[in-house]
Amino acid sequence: MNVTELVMGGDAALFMSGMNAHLLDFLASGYNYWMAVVLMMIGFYITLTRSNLVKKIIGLNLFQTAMFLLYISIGNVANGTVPILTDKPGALYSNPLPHVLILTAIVVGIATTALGLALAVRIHEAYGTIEEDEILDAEAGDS
Amino acid sequence: MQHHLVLRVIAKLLFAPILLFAFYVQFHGDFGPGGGFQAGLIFASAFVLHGLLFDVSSARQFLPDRLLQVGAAVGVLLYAGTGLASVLLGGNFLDYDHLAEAPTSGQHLGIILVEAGVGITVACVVVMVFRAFADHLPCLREQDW
Amino acid sequence: MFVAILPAALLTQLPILQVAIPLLAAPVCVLFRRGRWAHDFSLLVTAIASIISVALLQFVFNGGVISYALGGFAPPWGIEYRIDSANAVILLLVSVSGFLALLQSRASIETEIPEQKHPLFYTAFLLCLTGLLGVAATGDAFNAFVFLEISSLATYALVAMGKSPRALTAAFRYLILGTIGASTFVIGVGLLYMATGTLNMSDLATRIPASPHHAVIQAAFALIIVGLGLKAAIFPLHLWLPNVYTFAPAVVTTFLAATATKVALYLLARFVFVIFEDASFAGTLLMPLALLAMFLASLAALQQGNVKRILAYSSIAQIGYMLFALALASTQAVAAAWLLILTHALAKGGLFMAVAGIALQTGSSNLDDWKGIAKQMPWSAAVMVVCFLSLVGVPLTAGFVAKWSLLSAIFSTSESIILAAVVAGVSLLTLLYAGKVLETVYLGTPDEQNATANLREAPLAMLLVALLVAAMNIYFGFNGTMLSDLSKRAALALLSGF
Amino acid sequence: MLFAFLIATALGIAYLRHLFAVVMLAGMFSLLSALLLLSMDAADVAFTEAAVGAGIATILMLGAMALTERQEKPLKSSMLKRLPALAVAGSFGALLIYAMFDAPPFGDPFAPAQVHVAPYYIEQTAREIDVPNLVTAILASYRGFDTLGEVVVIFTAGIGVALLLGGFVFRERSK
Amino acid sequence: MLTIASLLLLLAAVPTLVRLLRGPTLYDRTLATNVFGTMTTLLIALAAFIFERADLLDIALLYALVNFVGTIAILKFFRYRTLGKTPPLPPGEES
Repeated sequence: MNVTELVMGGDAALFMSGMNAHLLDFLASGYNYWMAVVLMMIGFYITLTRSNLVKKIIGLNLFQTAMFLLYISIGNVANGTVPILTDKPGALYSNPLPHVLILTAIVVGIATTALGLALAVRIHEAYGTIEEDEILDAEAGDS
Repeated sequence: MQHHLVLRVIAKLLFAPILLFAFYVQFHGDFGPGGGFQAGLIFASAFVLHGLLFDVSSARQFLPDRLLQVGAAVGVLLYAGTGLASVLLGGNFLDYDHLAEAPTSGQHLGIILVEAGVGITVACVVVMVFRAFADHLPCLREQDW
Repeated sequence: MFVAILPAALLTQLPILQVAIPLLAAPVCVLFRRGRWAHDFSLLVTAIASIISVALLQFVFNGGVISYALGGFAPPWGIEYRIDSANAVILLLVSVSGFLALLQSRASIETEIPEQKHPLFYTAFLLCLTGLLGVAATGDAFNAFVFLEISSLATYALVAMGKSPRALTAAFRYLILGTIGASTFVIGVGLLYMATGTLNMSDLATRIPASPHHAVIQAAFALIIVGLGLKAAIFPLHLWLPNVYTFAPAVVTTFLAATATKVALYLLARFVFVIFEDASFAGTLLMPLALLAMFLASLAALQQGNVKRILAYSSIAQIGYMLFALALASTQAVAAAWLLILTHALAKGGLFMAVAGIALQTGSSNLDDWKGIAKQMPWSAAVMVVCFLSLVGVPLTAGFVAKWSLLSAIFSTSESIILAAVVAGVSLLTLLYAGKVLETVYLGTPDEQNATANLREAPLAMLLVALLVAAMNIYFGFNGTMLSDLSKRAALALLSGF
Repeated sequence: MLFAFLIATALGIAYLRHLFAVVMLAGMFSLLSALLLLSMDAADVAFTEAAVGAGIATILMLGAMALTERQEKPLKSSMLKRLPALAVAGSFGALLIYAMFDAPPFGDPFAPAQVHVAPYYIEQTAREIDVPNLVTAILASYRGFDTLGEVVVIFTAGIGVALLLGGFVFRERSK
Repeated sequence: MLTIASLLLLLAAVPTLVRLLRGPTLYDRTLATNVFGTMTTLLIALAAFIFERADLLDIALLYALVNFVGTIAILKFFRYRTLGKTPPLPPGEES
């Protein structure tokens, strides 16, 4: 059944039962987008300013996690349920497509993290430090 | 970790149930949350736990590094090979409808195959990466601690 | 000609085979234990990919756009591969560059990479190729992100294989900036999805005008331009590029310089012209950046003492040219942009090949160590001369065809003498730094302590490929109609929409 | 409330210099965000985010820390030097917030994202794929090629780490 | 009932978070992480009942597992400063 039909068709009982907002639904209410953006900014700021390479990667992780929250917020349907088909007739499912995209994005994120950390380890081996300022100093001395 | 008897016993006891849980997530992915990727992670976490409590070198005896590398490649090959198989059977790439007589059973077969590919690759790569990091002796000195 | 030989059933599968063959080959490459086998195998794979791309190009020219539904699901629901003239040219560029770079570089790889790592190195190379081909072929915005990340991750690892420890820091910085770029791009795609409910590029193009959420689309536009701009090293987002080109292994530099930024630029063009169809806004935004890039990067190139670094800054300036042409946004100008992409790949690829040969023999890419090297390595030096001439845009080289079409595009679009003068002025700057390098190579007297006397010419295989590329630079200078035909069709495909 | 937790954790990550604590905070950030994802009906994503963020990423970061440093050194650059970064992050956020004012309301079942492509999956999966979990159906079948790309990404990361850290290729380098 | 339980759990998470942020010792933080993980597991189990989706219990199980492995990794690192081969303990520190 189409989402549109469901609500337009006046399945009022279901709609009202949904209005008994569950706690977790309440927690994820309208200001999601804003909060995701704030988190994104914090992550971005950490990545740009911190000199420690591991901290940069953690900042990048925050940035990406906030991005995941944004995507999932896009796909959320009020009073919807987990997009696994049930026998319950007329169940309203959240949009599964952003979930799929974010699964892929999470994998890309962890792959980047692993590679970045491996690079940080090698940099520590070569320079004896993972502070960007000190590495830049060492490089300036080199050339 | 010679002296943490409790931990070592628990780890040994948990090893098989974790693998079982991984298989459950792998094959129950069609019905509940989970799938190849998550199952691969759980598989890997069993080996990571083992590597944490026993030395990585002992784990190498039954799971050599070369095998992990080959496993990671085999997973990708399994996935892409499923795609290629559907091309050879007359469909488009990754069109599982052509893998069996009925389209839906073809889809089932295709999904199981590709999820298996995902699981194998993820498990192998995660264990591989864990070992790459865990292999080196620490270079932290006591005073940095 | 290829199209005729191939069986019809195979022909319909060509778009996916273009990407799937290197993708399948990469894990197979891990299984090799000997580096030489891995090399020969990847060479074979890139050769097959090149043949497929030629066949695709012919097919597109004869039959128009190919749409391939992956998984057999019709486009807005499944992922679509969509090949038109614009990206068929890019596919050809990527696979042929991969083939030539690999063909040229066995000797340099053997000195730069430890023997045990060769199979993995070639695997990463094939993965990088797969990613770039995937980005060029796809018609789905999110799929483009996934393949962009495949190529980027492989690139980070490949760059870090350079001998100097600074390769590691270059790769790390590239990783941070590249990931920010990719995430920004993906946020933009997410916003587009929010406003239109689709991820398919042609579907996006039809649904964006009807969407009521203008601010969301504007923000998405800005984010996508910034994200792809980072990947394409558009000024001022180019900070990662000089160190990456300088410290990466030679083969990686050759390949990246010829392809990676161009693929990002292609995707940018696709988003601007096909999806947003709002080229005037992009033009006013990107035009000053392009002009700044052309000037400042050329000036920066003049001040460098390392040949690879000179070429890196020169690449940033040349990306400025391409962006400038795209920003003009007329059919003729976009055709000029495609010509610039192709000829720059030829010229810069040839230059980096020659540099790789000389650096292999001298063990250094500092200009000071190259004084008078032309006496010992006349052929490599000759390749550099030809490619530099093509880069500057001297008549009778491929570069001239591109620069000329850019100038005529400027005149026909805006009739602005100033813009034309700027473009000509930047070409003069190019001539200056090219002259600086060539003067040292030909007329410099070697320092006492640097015994260049017993240097020999680069290995024959390296030299032959470099000479071939140089010859292509000259051939297309005499016979420019083929290239301009290609790029005209590409521009028409982009501007007419899907 | 969860968002308040998340932001507190993120700020903690920004200001603590003890990397060990930062890694633990990052793990917790992941758990919290997984909880939030779950509350937005994204069961599969929460599942993965927990396993990846709180599990694998934490362990990898500990492994990397064992080979590098424990303590972040105080920032040398003055606040003034960090202003451009703040400006970049700020304008980035401003752009997004500007977009969000025009966004479809949160949870709106008539938002474009909900009415165009997605209903097809919800309606057709039972017939075409016959798998109850819609996420699995899209992941493995409708957008199976993305997932192939995802597997290749993981494979690439494995190859990259093996290239960088030697892995099994040569192991005498451990010092 | 379930709602009240989850509210209480969230309230209980606040002091844990404070401990994690303030420290002062590493052991406090490790313990706080562990306790937080346990509470998350419970919260998800509750969510499974609130949503009436028993599938979600799988996630709770996974959280428990991840929390266990993660805590062991943290503790091992805490004690030996490595995740791999266990170096001999400094003299006088044998447990």
